[in-house]
Amino acid sequence: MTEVRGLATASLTKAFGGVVALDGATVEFRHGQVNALIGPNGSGKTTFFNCVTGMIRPDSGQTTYRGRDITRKAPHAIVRAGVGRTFQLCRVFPRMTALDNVLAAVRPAGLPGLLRGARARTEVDRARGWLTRLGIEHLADVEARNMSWGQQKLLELAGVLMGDPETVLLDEPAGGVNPALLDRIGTLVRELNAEGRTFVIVEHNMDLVMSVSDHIVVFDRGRPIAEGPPSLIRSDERVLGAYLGV
Amino acid sequence: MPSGALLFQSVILGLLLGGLYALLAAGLTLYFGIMRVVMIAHSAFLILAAYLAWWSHSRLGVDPLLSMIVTVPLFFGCGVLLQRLLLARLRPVTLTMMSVLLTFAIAVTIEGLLGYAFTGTQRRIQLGYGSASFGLFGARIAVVKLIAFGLAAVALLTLYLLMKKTTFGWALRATIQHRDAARLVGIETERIAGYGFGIGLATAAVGGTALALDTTIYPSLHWHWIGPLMAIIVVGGLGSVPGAAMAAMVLGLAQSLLQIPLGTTWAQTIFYLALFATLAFRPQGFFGGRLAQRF
Amino acid sequence: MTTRYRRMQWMTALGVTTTLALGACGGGGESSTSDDSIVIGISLPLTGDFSEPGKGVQRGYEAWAKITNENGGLLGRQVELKILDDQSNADRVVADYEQLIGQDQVDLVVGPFSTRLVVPAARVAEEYGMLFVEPAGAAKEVFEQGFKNLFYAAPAVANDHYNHLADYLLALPEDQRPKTAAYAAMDDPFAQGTAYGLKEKLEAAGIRTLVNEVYPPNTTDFGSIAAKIAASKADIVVGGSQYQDGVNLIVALQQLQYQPKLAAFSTAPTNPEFAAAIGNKTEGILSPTGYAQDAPYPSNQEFVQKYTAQFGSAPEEDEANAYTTGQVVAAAVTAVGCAEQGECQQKLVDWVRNNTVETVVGPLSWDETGKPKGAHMIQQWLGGEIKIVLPANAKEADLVYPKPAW
Amino acid sequence: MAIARRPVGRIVQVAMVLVLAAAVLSFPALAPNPYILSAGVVVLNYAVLSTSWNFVGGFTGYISLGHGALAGLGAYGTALLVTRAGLPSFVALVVAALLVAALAVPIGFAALRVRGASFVIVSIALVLILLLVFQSWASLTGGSRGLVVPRPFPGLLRPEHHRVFYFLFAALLGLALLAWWLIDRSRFGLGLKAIREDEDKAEALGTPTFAYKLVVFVVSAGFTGLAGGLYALWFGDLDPVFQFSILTGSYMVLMALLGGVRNLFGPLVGALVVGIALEYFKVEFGDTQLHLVATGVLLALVVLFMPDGVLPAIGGLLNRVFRPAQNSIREVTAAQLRDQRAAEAEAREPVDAAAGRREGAR
Repeated sequence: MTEVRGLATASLTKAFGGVVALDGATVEFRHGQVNALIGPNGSGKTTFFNCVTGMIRPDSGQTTYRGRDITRKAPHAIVRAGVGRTFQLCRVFPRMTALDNVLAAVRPAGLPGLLRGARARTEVDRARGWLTRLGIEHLADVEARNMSWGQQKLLELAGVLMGDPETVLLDEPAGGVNPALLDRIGTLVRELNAEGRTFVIVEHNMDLVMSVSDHIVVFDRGRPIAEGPPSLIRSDERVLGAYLGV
Repeated sequence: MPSGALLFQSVILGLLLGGLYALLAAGLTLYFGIMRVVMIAHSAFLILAAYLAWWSHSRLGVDPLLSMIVTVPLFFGCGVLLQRLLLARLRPVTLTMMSVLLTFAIAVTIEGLLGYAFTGTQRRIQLGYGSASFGLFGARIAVVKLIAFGLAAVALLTLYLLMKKTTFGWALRATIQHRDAARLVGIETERIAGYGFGIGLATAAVGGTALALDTTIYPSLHWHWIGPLMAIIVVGGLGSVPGAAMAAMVLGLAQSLLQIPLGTTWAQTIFYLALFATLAFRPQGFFGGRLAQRF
Repeated sequence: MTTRYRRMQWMTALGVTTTLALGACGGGGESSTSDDSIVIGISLPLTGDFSEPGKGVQRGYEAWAKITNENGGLLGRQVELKILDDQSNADRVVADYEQLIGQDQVDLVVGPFSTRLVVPAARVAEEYGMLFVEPAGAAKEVFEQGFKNLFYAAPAVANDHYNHLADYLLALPEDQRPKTAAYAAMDDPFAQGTAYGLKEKLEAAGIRTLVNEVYPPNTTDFGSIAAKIAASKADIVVGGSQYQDGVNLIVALQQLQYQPKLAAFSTAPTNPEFAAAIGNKTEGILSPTGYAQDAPYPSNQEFVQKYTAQFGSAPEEDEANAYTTGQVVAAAVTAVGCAEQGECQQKLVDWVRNNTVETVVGPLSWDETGKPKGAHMIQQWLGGEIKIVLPANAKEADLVYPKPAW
Repeated sequence: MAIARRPVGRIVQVAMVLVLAAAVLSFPALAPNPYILSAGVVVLNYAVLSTSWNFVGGFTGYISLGHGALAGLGAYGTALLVTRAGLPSFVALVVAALLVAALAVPIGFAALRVRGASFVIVSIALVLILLLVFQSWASLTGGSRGLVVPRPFPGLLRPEHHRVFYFLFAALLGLALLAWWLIDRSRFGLGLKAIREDEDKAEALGTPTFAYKLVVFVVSAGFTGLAGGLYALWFGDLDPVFQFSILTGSYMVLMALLGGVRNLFGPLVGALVVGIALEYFKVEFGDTQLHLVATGVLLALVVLFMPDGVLPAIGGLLNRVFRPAQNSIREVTAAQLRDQRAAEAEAREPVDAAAGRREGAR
């Protein structure tokens, strides 16, 4: 399993003014598994995500995916390389229907592809397939802004999956959702992982983290301080120290 | 090859002009820093202040400098109201775009009202010391230009001290740099933002008075100012007040010197060339200002 | 986007278009004026950049209509002006003349203000075959468009304004003649034309050009231009100016204590507010003018008198040019005996082309391009008053050269 | 959308297009005099301009105040190619439009690389710099003396000239609308709309946002250049002051916003309204500058209260007033949401969520 090198970073550093958000973070995620990234607030998890996905440029360091350097690539190019993501505060296109939200992730090839109708049969079927799988098919023609928070989170996930990424980064999938939905998301992650997708999840909800992940990386002050399977992390003193601030 | 005297004269004129640009660009930068708003109406208010100075001189017989006693507080109030009543109403998602349209609309409205009240005739304050000057190493410096420069310098210095030395300045800088963080440490960012706008507009009042001393004014003159000012704030790095002041001095000087070989019209293009070059090669500006990266 | 929403848009689009089409049907045909008066259509810049002179022209036309009607009208019919505002905009001026000729069916049209607006306006008149006498298109480009119906109702085009001054300077003895000159002109066909007319003649006579500056109409700070002129130490300075830019340039030159032997500026120095605007430091400034209130032409006295009674101040050049335009049209209408659209217009054109008209600015006649065959008088500020100094047969005082310090 | 695919909806739509086209095309026959006809040409010109503007403004949400400059470039380009290079009028028109589109690439590169504010600044600067250049470069452009464009059909009388150009403008409008419609329904259009909604998110879904924005800006510039060039051939006299006027660009924005930027026909309707309103202001406020005030106040009101357009706002209002039985789409959703809530039987934290989203948007 670990022969294939997936998403990895080397000495990633990023400072905002005087605040160092990432301090030489070197991480390698397990390809083909569900990875979790945890750590106290302000430990640099979201900045790490943003650097890895090209949304912000690191001051120094390197990101590789399957051995290829993707550090300076534009976000859309990183998506094309196979790494998709969701946002911490769930971002959907508010004034587009759910179906269009998902269809927006279609990546047309060449000029003819660009000019084809956005609602070509095959893509619509695929998009509806994802909506169905996430249980929001009945909302296909509803504008996203009229959907509930939980529905929007599912919709965002559907959009990311429509792009068929090999590796999916989820930024706080459990944030603000109810327990029933939380279970659904957990199950979904396991299912999709079984189908061959790698996950990296930033999450505060320890129940979710411990139940779904195979491998956990703990962040503190902009760098990883521990990693290992859930059982190990649960008993790691450094992790406890980081969370309690001692 | 232009003579040394002409070069020296041009440098002096350029510095005097750059001072005025610096003051006005500082105001424009302040708005951008506070709310990410490109305030198109800034120069319209500038012309409005100039008209008020002209009006108080020609109709009331008051020295134009005294008109600032009224215009500066008045404009401060306008700025606060503008921010609180109009700009704060806009949806945050589309704020940048819609605020441009809104301030554009305000600029057009002011231009129309000025035209209605004072007609399109070009106006100029007729001062007793209008053509007085004194010599400096072979160059001549007009008294009115020096007064205008002095006004700009004093206003800029006041702004600087206000920003650096007072509690309010601290709150304002915090609001500009990180609004959410500022709110967390107990700053009422909405109120501070309103005051910041007021101060920005007050610079237009001072600048307008300075402008009225030595140039002609007419209602549509503001278009002539907004272009160079926008170029200055981009070159200086959007959101950076010292950057804007530096860029203003440099570009003002460049404009003045380029007039010797190129003539008045072509010399003005330096602002826009600098603007395009900055955006194409160094979007964050040349004098600091990290905000620009995101906008 | 819902279907209903879309449909709404469609309905509105359809509705508005239909309304417009219906409006078009109803809007035409009727003319608001009574049949027995002669309606003269004019578009003027009453707002916008040219509004100040535009209003002067308007007063001139109104004075002419009033005086003409008091004297019994034209062909026994009353004269009625229909004035539209073109907002100093070329799109508008064309639309206005389209409206005046096509929809309002006016009997005659006369010209607008500013060269920039005259050419597009003249094209409309030309293509509808209307006589087009105009008070303001003085730049030579106006007469290079091949217009056959256009006539400029003033003594001379811009390039000829300084002709008398050029003759005077070139007639000076060799040792007194200026050697060098500096020119600054607004980027405007009229203003530039005046300065360049003189420049061409002086350059041909060997007077070197040291500075030749063109500034855009919106220039407000003349410090740099003045610095260049002052640094050149040219013997004479010539400004191709309108009003305010001329004032600014003179003040900026005075700030630099530049003292030329001769300073000539178009338009600005003849303005009644000029002396006050530059702090009364006017001594020796020259200016060409096409009109003088005390000029001895027969109709001028009536004009000045009645105009002053009507508006409370004496007429200036813009007003006089508009009045002159009216006089030219009136002369043609009276001689030909008709005033309506159609064949009559060509007769009017032919008459104006072949005759000389007595006006408040003197007798006027035109060449085949519509260019008047005259020259401007030159005035000079002497002892706080502006006086005619050239040509010799009209002078009120002698030209002072070199001029005293200002 | 789902309903639109039903055959009846389709037929109604097609019928409406035909009626609309018939109304536009029959106008010259109904116009009682050349003046009305020329006014029709002006309105069509506005409509083409604002539709062209809407390629950028409507799809991506980037507001350009400088499209007037692109039209001016098209006009001067056409005129100069005719007078200096001796090209036939309509060849010159197409070449000029292509040149404008090509020039839009570096302009777009500088303007679109960074977000929002700099785009507006560049768009305004574009107008001001081109005014300076065309004014100063008098040896090429004629400067303030203006440039006369030879008539493409020298034999035509003026009313006929208007008639021919009315149809030419109508054809160009049709072309622009067709292109807008094609993009609107394409994947490209969906990507652009995603950019309008949330640019970061679109990028994170794999849309090359910069390339998309640049392409649509170039398309928009091309159509604007065509409109400007056709105007030059129709009008015949060019002057930098009028061609490179900041007001032209602002009228385009006003027209598109009034009609609604998300609609195919929004800018067309806006052009009709603004065209008539400008006449009205002029008549009403006569020889004062109040027409500027009216324009400014109107724009401010639209921006503050009806940023989606006046007609959509009125449409929404009418819908609520006259069809209370048939719920609006929003109410349908609310109902569905209630069902959803009942099904999940769970209290949520919509307030926190909404607050969180606002923070995120800043």
